[in-house]
Amino acid sequence: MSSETIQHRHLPDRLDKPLSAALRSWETLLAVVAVAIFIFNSFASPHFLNAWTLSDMTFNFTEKAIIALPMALLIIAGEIDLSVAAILALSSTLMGFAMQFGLGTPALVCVGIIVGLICGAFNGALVTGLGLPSIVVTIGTMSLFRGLAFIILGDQVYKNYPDGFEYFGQGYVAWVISFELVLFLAFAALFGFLLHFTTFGRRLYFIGRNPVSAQFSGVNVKRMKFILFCLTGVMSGVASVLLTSRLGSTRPSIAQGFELEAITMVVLGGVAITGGAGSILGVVLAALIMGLVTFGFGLLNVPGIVMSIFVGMLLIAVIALPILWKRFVWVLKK
Amino acid sequence: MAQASTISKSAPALTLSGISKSFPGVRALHQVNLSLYPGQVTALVGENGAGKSTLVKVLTGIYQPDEGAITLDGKRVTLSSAQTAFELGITAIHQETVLFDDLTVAENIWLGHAPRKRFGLIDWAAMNEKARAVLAQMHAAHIAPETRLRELSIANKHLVAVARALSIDSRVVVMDEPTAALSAKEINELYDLVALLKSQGKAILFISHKFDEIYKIADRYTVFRDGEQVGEGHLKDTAQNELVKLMVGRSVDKVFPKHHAKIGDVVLSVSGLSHPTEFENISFELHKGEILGFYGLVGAGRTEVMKALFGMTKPSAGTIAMDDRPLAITSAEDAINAGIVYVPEERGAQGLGTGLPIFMNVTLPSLKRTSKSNVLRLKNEFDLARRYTERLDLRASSLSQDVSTLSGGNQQKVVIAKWLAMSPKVIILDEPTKGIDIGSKAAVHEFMAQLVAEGMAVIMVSSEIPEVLGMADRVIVMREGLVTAGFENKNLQPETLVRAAAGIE
Amino acid sequence: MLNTLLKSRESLLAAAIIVLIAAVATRFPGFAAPSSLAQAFNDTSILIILALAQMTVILTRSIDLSTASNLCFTGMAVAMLNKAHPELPIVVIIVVSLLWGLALGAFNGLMVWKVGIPPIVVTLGTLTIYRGLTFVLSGGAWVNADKMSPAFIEFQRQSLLGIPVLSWIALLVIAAFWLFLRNTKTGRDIYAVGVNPTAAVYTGIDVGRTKFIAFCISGLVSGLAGYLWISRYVIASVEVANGYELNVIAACVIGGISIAGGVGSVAGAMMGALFLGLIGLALPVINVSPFWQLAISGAAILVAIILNARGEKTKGRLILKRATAA
Amino acid sequence: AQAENLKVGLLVKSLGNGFFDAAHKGADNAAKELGDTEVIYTGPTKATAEGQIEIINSLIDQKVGCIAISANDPDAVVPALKKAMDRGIKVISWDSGVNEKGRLLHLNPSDTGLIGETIIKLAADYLPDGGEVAILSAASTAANQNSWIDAAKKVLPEKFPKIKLVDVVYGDDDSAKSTDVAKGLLKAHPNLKAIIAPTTVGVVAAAQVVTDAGLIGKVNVTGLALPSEFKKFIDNGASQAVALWNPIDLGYSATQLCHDLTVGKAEAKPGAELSIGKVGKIKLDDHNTAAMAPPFQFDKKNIEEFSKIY
Ligand SMILES: Nc1ncnc2c1ncn2[C@@H]1O[C@H](COP(=O)(O)OP(=O)(O)OP(=O)(O)O)[C@@H](O)[C@H]1O
Ligand SMILES: Nc1ncnc2c1ncn2[C@@H]1O[C@H](COP(=O)(O)OP(=O)(O)OP(=O)(O)O)[C@@H](O)[C@H]1O
Ligand SMILES: [Mg+2]
Ligand SMILES: [Mg+2]
Repeated sequence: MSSETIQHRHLPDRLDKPLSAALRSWETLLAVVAVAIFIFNSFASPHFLNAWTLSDMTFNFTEKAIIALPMALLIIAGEIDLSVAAILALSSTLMGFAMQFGLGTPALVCVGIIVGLICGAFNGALVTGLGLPSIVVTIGTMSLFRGLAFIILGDQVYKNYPDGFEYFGQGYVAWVISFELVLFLAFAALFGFLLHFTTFGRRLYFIGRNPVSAQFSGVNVKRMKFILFCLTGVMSGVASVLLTSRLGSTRPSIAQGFELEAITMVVLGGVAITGGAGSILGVVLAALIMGLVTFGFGLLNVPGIVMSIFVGMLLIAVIALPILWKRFVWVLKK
Repeated sequence: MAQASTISKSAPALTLSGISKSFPGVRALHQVNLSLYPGQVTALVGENGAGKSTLVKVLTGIYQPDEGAITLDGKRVTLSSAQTAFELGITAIHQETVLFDDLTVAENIWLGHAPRKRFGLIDWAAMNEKARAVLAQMHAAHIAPETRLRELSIANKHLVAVARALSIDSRVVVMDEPTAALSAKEINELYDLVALLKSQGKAILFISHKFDEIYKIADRYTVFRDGEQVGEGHLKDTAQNELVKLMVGRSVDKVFPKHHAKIGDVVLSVSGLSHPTEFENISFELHKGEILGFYGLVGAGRTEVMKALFGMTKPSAGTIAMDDRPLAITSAEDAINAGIVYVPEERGAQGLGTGLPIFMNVTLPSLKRTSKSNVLRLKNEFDLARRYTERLDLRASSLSQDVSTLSGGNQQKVVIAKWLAMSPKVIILDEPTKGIDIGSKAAVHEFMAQLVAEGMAVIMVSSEIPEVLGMADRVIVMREGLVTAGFENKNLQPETLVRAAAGIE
Repeated sequence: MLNTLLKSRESLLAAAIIVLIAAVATRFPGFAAPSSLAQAFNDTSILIILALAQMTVILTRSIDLSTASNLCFTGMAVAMLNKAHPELPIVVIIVVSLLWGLALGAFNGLMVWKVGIPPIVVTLGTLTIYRGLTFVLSGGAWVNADKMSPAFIEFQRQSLLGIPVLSWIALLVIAAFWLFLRNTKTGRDIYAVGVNPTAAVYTGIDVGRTKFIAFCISGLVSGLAGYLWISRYVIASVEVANGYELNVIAACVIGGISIAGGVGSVAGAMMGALFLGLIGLALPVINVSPFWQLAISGAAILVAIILNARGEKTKGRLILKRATAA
Repeated sequence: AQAENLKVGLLVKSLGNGFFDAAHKGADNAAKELGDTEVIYTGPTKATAEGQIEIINSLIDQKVGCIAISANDPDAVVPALKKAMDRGIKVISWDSGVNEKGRLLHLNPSDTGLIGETIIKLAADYLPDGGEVAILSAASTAANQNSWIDAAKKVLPEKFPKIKLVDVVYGDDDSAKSTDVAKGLLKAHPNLKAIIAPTTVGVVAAAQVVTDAGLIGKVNVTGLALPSEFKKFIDNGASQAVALWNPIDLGYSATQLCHDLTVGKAEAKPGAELSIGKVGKIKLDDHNTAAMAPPFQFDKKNIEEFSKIY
């Protein structure tokens, strides 16, 4: 067979225009939802459109959202970490423990982050080393890590953190712009870059879609997953520094239920729970939406649990609508 | 022969007319017609992606056609679900093995129509008994109905799939590339089975890319091209090259192109490679510009050896050296860095990032080259992907198409393109043309010839003797985890290979 | 024979339970007394039936995070019904709890089946929705013991042949699940869908519908558990069983139910729940500090899943004669 | 409500708790009396500090005049409350206190020492020969419970030498968990004579466990209980007597204090004597803490009457 007889077909890069694809994307939908809630809030409460109010609002989500960022990568890679809140509690406890020995603020931050790293590495080692499903492993470690915090601290409290420590959770970079918000946005940019513009991020999608074939293509799946668990641990440590600083004290019961909220942000942000799809922009928008909903309703003194109905419905609706819409269009075409 | 023609005049058991089926962006079937006659085997041929498997899914109620009519025994039917099709007596052995690893053999056969006791409860004893009977009828009594399917070899799993199709009194049996995963002995048993079904008056649709077997067992043929039916007739009136022409739109004369690469120095030398359970003491040398064939029956352990060379499993002993330097390969990454790449046997599960676009699949191992200090450069990626996919004549709508929507053969091309882009020193092709149409097969072989001409070394694992004889310079035969023979491919006879593979002296 | 017995997950777990009981008994002999063990079974009954329901869902490669919220919502509903109409017979309460739970489970199932949302997402949503609705229904108020009728509270405590009704209910549910999962077409479909969904479609099983049924069962049982829970702890509030869904899943995991679907047995789920329940009951008895209990149960979960994974590792194909002989 | 109305945020540990609902009633009564005050009754669903902080932030932004908090954690809410004070909001704590830095004053429902003594006395009164008792508390972080338990431990050796405290366990104010730990107590201490639960949730759970275990008459349950919730167990004999203060008065007093502080009628400083409307007067100690009233005991004689009130 000679090559002249073959007419090579030209393969275009893509069929649809990037812009129209972007307009139809999940992120657009989320942005519309966020704007709608924002407008609703401004009409519903006279106190909403106020720089300080908006600034206070961000505290409702920044710490959870900081955990949601690495969680998004982890879920894209087909894993999950339910132990993040427990890591946060343990790392806060050990920070408090270290403080008793007179460590200064920078050292305490290191302790918090390193404890997070160790916990993450422990999860990662169990998942990648023994090949256990992460949901199962982290159900176990969520009890273990928080349990360790209880063993260390019992019914006691660590407080009187050193001067300067309160800045992380209570400080403002400028005017109403809090340190937590700036840190979150910086991390969001960093994770966005990592996921969407680097080879690391690209490989993540492959791992999420088909880990076996990724491995057969030379991707070191175990190492990458291990790194992701460590990253999630580290970011839980960072969140721990923020929360501990914001509360000014540590008890082993802090951050109860953070894991499900962080996961809700990730899923609402359009990250496929089955792995292999999702974006950081979506997660950021989802975090913002959750902040807008919880704080906006809070201003109206709607009980938190009623807001959670709203968040739950939003989660289901925002995921159901595109599916139903596509189906509707398909039926119309026929 | 007179008998055959009277049968063909008899009413068709099943008729499809004007069937169309589209997926977003792809027209898989367009106004196709097909008739299946009782007691006859109709072969369905066509290139990869011609729409054969799609038709099977329409026939078995898995897909609903966009338009067209299906008539069974003169009555119009709607196959609203797989269950309906099954109840109407249409059974299929699908291209992908679709069985349940964690259920028993008996359940795999009887799921959905299991024998019941009082209150509609499943009668396990009766189910096992009946399963035993069906398996015995197929000369597969060695498979115990109570074993978990997971414990069977791939060939035996396939027999279970066949047993399921036989477990009801079907009118129509569809087989989508049933022999692709079987070895010679099992293939012959399958042919006997087809003959048996034929004699029972069932209408059989047989899909295959192997022309010799089509001519051996089929009575009629239907050819698909790009989702359309382009011809049908009796096989005895039609020569093979006519069929190929119908299929491809041109003639393919050289499936096994002669290659005249200069065989050079040893690139890869393997000695004493062993694994605790899969293989032992594997030694061979691979030269520059050489195609080294690995022949054996399915399950001989060739894939495991290749996986060890590629760093996917850990050998317990032995050394691998490249260009006389020892290699420590502990991961696929190491192997790729050393210049060894592997086109795996199961392309869906092991070769593709399903759900991701073609270009990303192609560039995955080459990211280091297309990116700048780990930052992606999309333009480089598209260029690279286009270069290699077009060279392999990939059939796709764009480079951003999801690979899982490609046909089997085209998926294989994506996997090969991915590795060609790496310009490796040694390329291992494990069953490279399994399930690939004749045109693409020729293209793949042509490519292998080009590769060795460029100085690459190729290991080709194949269970098809014509392919081995047509392409390999040397052949190594494996049986039960051991190398049993090695041959120069000069006047090598098929029987020699078969004997060595089966262990007959 | 011994080998296969040792390998089977259920027997490993049974052994672990016996070891656990024996260990506790060395420090506190009364724990191993039949009456005490019967009591422990009774105490674990609700977890057992929830684990069975959860298993059914997990078998289909799904997960139901909303069980505890369903339990809470249904429990509140029947408690309020009882408060408003103390004269209603207990049968009515049970039927209402079953139907109420079924409706909530069916909603989950419909979202999964008809809309095609991943189960974990749907139930993550309904986890908060159902608990929120409990608040809306009750206006946030609790229903206390003195607002419940004696029949409502006492039903599960009555003894039948020396065994409390609650234990009988658990035994009945265990038997029903065993029969259902093993000997009915739908039961086998549930396994098939989990083992290989594609193959299930090709075999004519409606995967979505099967998942729907699994969610309905989960809802039904969670509803029943709602009544049992409320009448057991004699208080209905929005906080009932908060976070309990993870205990239920942990019980399944310990019981060797594969989170990837298709693998798991009634005996496994039952023993997983018993194991977890026993740890919770035993630790206070042998005077372990309350602050150690969480870490210990976490460690126990990890050990159990590591052992399970060991048991699951296949040995390879042994194609070598030498390896086969060895 | 007019715009000029003074807004008081009555922030409780969690919504739905009968005790706090009663306090809400009292707060509304006070608002009605005062006329120009509006009560925002709010609280998280789950009794956590994080939940309370989110609400504190929203109260700040709603520009309430005063926040009256019963805290889930005496320390963790301090920074948020400080922020509130920085923005000109008066902050007091009541029922479950907040660290001095985070509030102007704390209104104890009763005297801590007195409560500690009362809960032991309730058990001791029915144990003339002494015996083993155990405490079933709320969360291990609950400030008020912890201080009462400490006070109780202090008076034990001198005043009740025959009573032996064998265990302190925590039910986290969760009925299921409280039930389980109460069961554990009975198993671990076969000679237990009384369970003291200084929490309205725990006491009900413990009484139910004792009833179920058929130990009525053998193990006496006592502690702090709402009469309306607990009447059943006084009636069936699982408990001889319990104590509590009037939560309605507590809510009423907190609201009164808030109002007076905000309009400048009162100032929170050590030694100050403040009026709490019809309930009377309180005197602040060195830590700006004051007790409202001594605990009140309920038994067979009076439970019927009080169960109709709260
Ligand atoms: N689910 C799907 N979604 C989108 N496109 C599809 C889908 N299934 C099949 N196709 C497309 O339909 C066409 C026909 O595919 P089909 O699998 O029927 O080919 P085939 O003839 O069986 O090929 P092969 O010989 O390789 O098995 C191909 O272009 C394929 O990409
Ligand atoms: N019964 C089985 N159960 C699970 N995996 C199997 C089974 N049989 C084979 N495999 C795996 O599937 C792959 C291909 O199997 P195959 O039967 O082709 O054997 P093989 O080792 O590849 O031998 P060869 O390549 O010589 O045919 C191998 O990775 C093998 O480990
Ligand atoms: Mg096909
Ligand atoms: Mg192979």
